[in-house]
Amino acid sequence: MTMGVQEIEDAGLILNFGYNGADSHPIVQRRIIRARQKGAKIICVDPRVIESARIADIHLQLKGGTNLALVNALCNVIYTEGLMDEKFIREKTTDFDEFVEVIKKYTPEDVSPICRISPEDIRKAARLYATTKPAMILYGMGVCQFGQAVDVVKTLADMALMTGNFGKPATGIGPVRGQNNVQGACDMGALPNNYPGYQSITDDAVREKFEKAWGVPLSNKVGLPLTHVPRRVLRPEDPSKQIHAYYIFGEDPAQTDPDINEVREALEKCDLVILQDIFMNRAGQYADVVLPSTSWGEHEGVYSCCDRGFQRFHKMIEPPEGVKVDWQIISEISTAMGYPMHYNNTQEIWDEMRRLCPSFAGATYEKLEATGGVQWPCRSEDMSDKGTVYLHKGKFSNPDGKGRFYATDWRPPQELTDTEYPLILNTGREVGHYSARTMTGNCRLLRSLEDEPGWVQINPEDCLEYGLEHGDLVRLESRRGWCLSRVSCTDRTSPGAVFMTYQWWIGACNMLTNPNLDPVSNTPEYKYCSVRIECIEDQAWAENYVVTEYRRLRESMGIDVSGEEAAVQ
Amino acid sequence: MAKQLGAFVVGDSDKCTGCKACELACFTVHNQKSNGVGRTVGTVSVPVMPRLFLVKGETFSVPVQCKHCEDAPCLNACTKKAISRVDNQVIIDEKKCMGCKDCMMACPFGVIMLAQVYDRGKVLRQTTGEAVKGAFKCDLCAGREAGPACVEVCPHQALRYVDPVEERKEKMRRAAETLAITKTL
Amino acid sequence: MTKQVESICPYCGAGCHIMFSVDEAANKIVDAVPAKGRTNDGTLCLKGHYGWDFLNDPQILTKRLRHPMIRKGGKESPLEEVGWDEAIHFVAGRLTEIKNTYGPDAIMGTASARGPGNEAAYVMQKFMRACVGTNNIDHCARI
Amino acid sequence: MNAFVKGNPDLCMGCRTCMVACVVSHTGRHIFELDPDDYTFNPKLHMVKTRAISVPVQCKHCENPACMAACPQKCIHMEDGTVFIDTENCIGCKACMEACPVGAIDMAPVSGVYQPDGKERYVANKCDLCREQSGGPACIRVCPTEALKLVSYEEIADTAQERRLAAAKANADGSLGAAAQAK
Repeated sequence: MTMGVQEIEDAGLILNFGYNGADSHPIVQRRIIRARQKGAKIICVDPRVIESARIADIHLQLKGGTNLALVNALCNVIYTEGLMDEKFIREKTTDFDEFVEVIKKYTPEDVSPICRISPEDIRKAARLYATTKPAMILYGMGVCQFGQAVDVVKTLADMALMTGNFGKPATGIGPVRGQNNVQGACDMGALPNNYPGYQSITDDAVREKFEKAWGVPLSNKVGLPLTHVPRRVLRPEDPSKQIHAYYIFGEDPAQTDPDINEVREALEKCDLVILQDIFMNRAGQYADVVLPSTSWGEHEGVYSCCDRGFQRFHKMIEPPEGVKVDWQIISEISTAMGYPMHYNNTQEIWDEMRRLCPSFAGATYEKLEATGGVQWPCRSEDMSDKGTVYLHKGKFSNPDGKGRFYATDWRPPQELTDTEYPLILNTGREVGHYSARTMTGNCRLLRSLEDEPGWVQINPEDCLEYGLEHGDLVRLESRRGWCLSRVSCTDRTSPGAVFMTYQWWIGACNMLTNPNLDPVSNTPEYKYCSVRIECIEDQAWAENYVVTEYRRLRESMGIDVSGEEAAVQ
Repeated sequence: MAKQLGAFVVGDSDKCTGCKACELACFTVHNQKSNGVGRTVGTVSVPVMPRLFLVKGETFSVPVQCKHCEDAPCLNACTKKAISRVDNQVIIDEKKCMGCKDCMMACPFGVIMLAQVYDRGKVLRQTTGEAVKGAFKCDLCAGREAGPACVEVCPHQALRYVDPVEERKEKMRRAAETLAITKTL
Repeated sequence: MTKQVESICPYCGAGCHIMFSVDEAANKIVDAVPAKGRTNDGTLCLKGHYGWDFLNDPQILTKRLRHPMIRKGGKESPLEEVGWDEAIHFVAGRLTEIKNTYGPDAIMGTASARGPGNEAAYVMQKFMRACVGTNNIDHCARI
Repeated sequence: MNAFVKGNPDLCMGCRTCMVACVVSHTGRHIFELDPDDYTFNPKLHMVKTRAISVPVQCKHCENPACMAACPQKCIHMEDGTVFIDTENCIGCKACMEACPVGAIDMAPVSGVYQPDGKERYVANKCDLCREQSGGPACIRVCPTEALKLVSYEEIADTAQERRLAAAKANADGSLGAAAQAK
């Protein structure tokens, strides 16, 4: 995020594009609600009526899979109606003309049938965004989990560039990063193309710095994104590029990757699968070796929260017998493989990393402790450097210090609906549970609030057509697999579009999702695939299946289910 | 989803005129097969015993009948286990009843009565000759296609078949909409 | 006696500060109340308030892993508990064997975007790059 | 007069932290002391989500409560500004549930207590303003957006008075025409 979470409530306008704060980050949604209370305008773009849409001035309820067409049209209106910040464009940006060539073609009238939004609403939204200052854009997986994700992110940034909404308080564009340390994992270089601090592995000078620091030559070949692993195990185009070992540390690809059937097949076939985690999870059933590590609360370190905030977290309880801290396990394996790695504590690791990353260098443990946390970049260790609340002040990080415009044509998602699979499936988060659910699934209260098989949101018109009642169990199928779910009859989703959350084992929507990837980010198209619904005549059988199958899966995870009574009649 | 709570019939004293059509319908429907009670005159061969009871006060009149309680005192009290739950509705198996009257005493609504049991117009006799008596109450016309006869026959629609879970959802939705109006405070 | 520790919620990216009370003798967390963090400003959501049973391994959904385990008889055989030395050397041996047979790029590693934290992610990517010799390191920001 | 908790759909985001807080508060024990096996999840307020609204709905603690009148067991009482159900004598007859126009009462199981036919005992369940807990209604305390508010009759009456004043002033300004506003 270019801005800080605390800035959200000071925005004059929030463009809430493909982001559902209420379910992903209730405390960030709090800021959006406070902004609204303080008079901010809100434009919400989402195929469903999410919480932000409910309180928005304008809700563009677009058809799924048409993001770029809409953003191009919004840019078109800002350009044709001359609502731009000409001075900012002249002084602070490049490639504006090439950008205009593309968006010229996307008039609201052309785009309206694609997005199913009236031209007037597109014009109204564009004008509101362009003329209300300061304006910020918040986006989430509704943008990223598409085949054309990176293009939409760049074109959204174009909107901010056109209107000078950068480098000032409460402006900019922000992907609200999902998990507690997903920003941190990127910061630390757990990416196939970047060292820590977003330093590219193909930059010779940078690579030499790391080679000198780590004392070994380093490869400059961009590595594999994890979404390519199933293909590289099962059907490598080039046998020499086949993956034979998969070291899964703190993840559950067998639950949260798309097309789980393919993932499970790959895990079965892969020669060596290592799982290092705190809980047995679905991938663990395919692991050749399992390494138990300490849980949150049993070790310390630094997390990066969604707006680049480094924050210290602390050890509070001793871990159970036989469990080791993650970095200790990895160091021991490394040493046993001939590359000695030894640290006494996390501060040593953190300081080693800081010396290699100029933009993080100033974030000492002392400073994090004293201030409660700093948003990077924070370059000087001096206490006066309290980090950076918002980015791009004065200039952009490109070599010429300018923001670069970028535009391209919209293309539809890969797997369109047809007569055989007539419904669009959109997937997302459950507010009361978290990701693979190995933590919240073990919390009795959160489990009582919501449990298997989870819900599938279906519009009342579709419910009527399929003869479904609220609460019925139903079977959903795609080209890749099937699962059961419980019908939530709601007009918050449009006719022809259904929505599921991905936390569930029985209602495992990732049995259905399409692994089609964005060519640049390699993120799968979770938000759009085509499915069909099959009503279940024998609801008693279905209710029984949910209970017994859930018990069987828990038993396969080593849970003693003997005490549980017989299935529901 | 499986039905969670028992349904029941409730009267609206504003609409009820005390005409007792409901009582007659209830008696007729429960004695058609067993005692040949038809719709025309002359087929009433047994005493009229309805399972809902019209009550008239100075300022009100409304029938009262079983609520099919979720923690039913009659079911809990019946040592013979003649009262059980069928699809969440509390049903008395009149063949098992010994006539001990515990359920009558337990029911706070007073809607369980004891009466002679008739078959094909004649009272059933015990081995020693006394009449067989059994407890009986509203069974929501279990198995009757059109549902409770009293609700169907009431000329003023004063009786309503209540599915408490569904009705509650509707009432909560309306209450939520009210909160959108009163949010200014 | 309980100790007060201000730490960060393990769930979403909002990075809420929480004030924990820790009973050190019983080795248990006994209270969790919102703290005045930059992003949460004294508030929490339902996970921050009530998502704590997992710490005591109640085994409702999955079990806490407590011992290294290896499927000695291949993919179909059950996981058997082993000591740490055996597990470390089994992993190191098999990875080295695969690295020598198929090259470092035949090995894929993930870091975690969750509990382990930045330091563990740094060590994991350093392990994949400096020790294994490949840039095949990723994590679930991707998905 | 009775007070009650009122939700504001403009502030609510439907996260249901209030519902979980309600359950924990009524166990009388802290989340960390809570034995996961000996309580039932019976929140006394429930989230309602329509297309345009998300807000929890709970008891309004009416001044002439239909539930209190309908209860054959006289379990429902009105005491120190609260309408509450003493479920000890409750038989789950649902008269109160049917009588309540707001839908604020549902039936909840009592954990570990069974009827002769094996079914768990069900009793009436509704908001009691956390009368036995300190610190007032738990739902209000945990709501991250302060969408829930304890409203007293006095506050409503004061607001009514302010509105009357404003209305009278507007009336006066209106009748004098533009001249009045110019002053």
